[in-house]
Amino acid sequence: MIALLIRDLRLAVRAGGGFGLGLAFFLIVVVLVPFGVGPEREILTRIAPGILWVAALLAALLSLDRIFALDHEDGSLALLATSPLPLEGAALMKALAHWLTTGLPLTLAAPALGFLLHLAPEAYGYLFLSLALGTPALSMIGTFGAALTVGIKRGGLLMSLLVLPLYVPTLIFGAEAVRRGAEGLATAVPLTMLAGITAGAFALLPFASAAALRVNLR
Amino acid sequence: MSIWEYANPKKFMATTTPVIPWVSWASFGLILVGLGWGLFLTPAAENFEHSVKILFVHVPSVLMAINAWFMMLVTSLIWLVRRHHVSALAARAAAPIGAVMTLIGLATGAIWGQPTWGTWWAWEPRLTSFLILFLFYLGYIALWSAIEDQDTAADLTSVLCIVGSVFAVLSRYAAIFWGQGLHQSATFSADKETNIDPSFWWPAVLSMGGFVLFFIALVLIRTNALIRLRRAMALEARANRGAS
Amino acid sequence: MLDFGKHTFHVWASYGVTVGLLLALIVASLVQARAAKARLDRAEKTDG
Amino acid sequence: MGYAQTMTRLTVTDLSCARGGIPVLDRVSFAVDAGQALVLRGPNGIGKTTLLRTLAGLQPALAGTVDLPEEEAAYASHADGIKATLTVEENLAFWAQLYGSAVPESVYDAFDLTTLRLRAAGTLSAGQKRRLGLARLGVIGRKVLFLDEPTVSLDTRSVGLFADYLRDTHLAAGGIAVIATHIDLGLDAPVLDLTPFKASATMAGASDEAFL
Repeated sequence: MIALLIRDLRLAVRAGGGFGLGLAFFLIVVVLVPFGVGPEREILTRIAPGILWVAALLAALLSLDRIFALDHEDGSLALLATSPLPLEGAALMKALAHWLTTGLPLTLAAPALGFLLHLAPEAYGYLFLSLALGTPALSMIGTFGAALTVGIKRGGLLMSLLVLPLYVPTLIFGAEAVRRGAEGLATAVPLTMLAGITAGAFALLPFASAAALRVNLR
Repeated sequence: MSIWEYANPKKFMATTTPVIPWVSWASFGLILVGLGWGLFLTPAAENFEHSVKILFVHVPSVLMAINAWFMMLVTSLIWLVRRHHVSALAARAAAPIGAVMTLIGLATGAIWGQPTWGTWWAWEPRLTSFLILFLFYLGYIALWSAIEDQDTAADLTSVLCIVGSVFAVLSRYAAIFWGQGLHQSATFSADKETNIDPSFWWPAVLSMGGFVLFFIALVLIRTNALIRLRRAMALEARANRGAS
Repeated sequence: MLDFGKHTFHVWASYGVTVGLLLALIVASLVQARAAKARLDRAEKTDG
Repeated sequence: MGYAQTMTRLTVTDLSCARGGIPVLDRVSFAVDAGQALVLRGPNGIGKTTLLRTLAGLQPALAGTVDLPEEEAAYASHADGIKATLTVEENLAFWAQLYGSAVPESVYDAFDLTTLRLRAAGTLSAGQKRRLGLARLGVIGRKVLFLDEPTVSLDTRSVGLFADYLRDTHLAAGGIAVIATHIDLGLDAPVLDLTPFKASATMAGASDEAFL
């Protein structure tokens, strides 16, 4: 299992931009928002949690379709299927690799970008915590979407249509946790729900992804 | 003769084709009577006046939107377990109907709420969760048409339907939780017949029955169409194979 | 036109939308059904 | 690198398989003993690749059974799963680690990769990439190999190298190989022509069969 994770991380780094790509996209989206919404401090402060979360979500989505597509094209997906590593494990490792190259950098960088949007001081801790809890779910759900559409030519757009509705609960609880944190309200409920969804995703989706991969390999 | 007998497409088509006209006319009649009664014979409710009549279309469509997805879930499971083509095609046939029902529910819900909210759309928890359900329907329908091989499409859409159902329920709670953020509590939630007094009961039940029969009739029509399409493709493929 | 008091427009609008969408769905389904039947007849004819 | 000398044996009885939902092969039967190879022949499109994928477990068979030692199958096709940005060594190390074994030094000589060891796989020629793909088989230590046109884009010297590896290392140690190829590998292996097993156009089992 770990062998696949290490190989994917090495590939991401070697391919250049592995870590930076998602991060750069995240930065661009966050920088674009004030141009669209205007520089007023009150507006930005109020929408900062939502913007940071939506930007994180889109950045995760951006780098998803490469997860299985590359392996499918060069045949290593079929070879993986006949290896002792079960496809469920492969899907899990792919999700973890995606999180390490996209979700984790986002979580670390988000507070720094909070300043650009005048994020309320109390919210930084909650922003980091909610992203840390939520981005793994984005990667796992995304891996499921990628597994579903691996065989489809130009399946990237379709995958976004399939994955974005599945992101809604994570987005709602994630952004809500930060917004309530910013206003000093209790954040226990959204954070626990967020963690619950992530745990549920990692319990259910590797099996669904493996089933989808097996169908696509047929 | 177990019910799995109907899994054979030709047998399914043979038995359902004569039934379709009856179900169609019955649903047309029920809807006509139900909505007619609701529109013209019921008094104005105390504080909603006549806008309560919108409920006669809003409630059935909303219920059918949920039941259609549930039916798709059941048929997807039947396909994955028993590999019966008819159930996979029935799921594909039901999806557009469910999507339209969700659309109707959204439209009528927005119109129903407009006088109270003062705007045509409010991110009220119930309407929001139906908007999310509509996105699930779109994804499901799009996945079916994106895959050439019919059996692969059936398998993948079934997996999507199962995972989608789990997330649809999650979205429902997320929307309710998120809706409370709106400082205006849901003044009314247009909940089912429970808060409708007896004089409205009959038209509501009739139109509900009409919508259910409508759904059944249209699913049968669309499933048979898909079966014929699949049979035509199979014959064409065999002809090509024979020729090559 | 029957008057439903303050909400006349709303009631008729919601019924209009409902009937309109249902009709669109029925027409689309019937068109698809007829096309499928035609294609099947052609396939069965050539199949001989 | 010898395998345990348990009696590995591959028996295939009445195997029917389909491609894209349409049956291509009907009731294929054969057996291969330890230390033996079998060459599959037949016109293009007869179903050699489909048969090999079914034997390797990549797709379910329509009917029939495949008996082979548990967890001993390995598959290699034209697409040899090489990552361009990884070096030859890293590619092999990954597959070895995945299969829980180590990269034997002998594999570099057997496939003439010693000089290319630290080169990124992307910079290799087609023939060198092919040799790296085949070297993977030497690394994963699987006894039953299903090979689909393994010698494509290999020059005669490399074909000889591969044939030697198969004969002297894999088969000699009790391994089994089923190879779809048109090139004579110099192995004194029986040849199975798949033409007689071609599925008839109206054979049952097509995924659309329920609709016909």
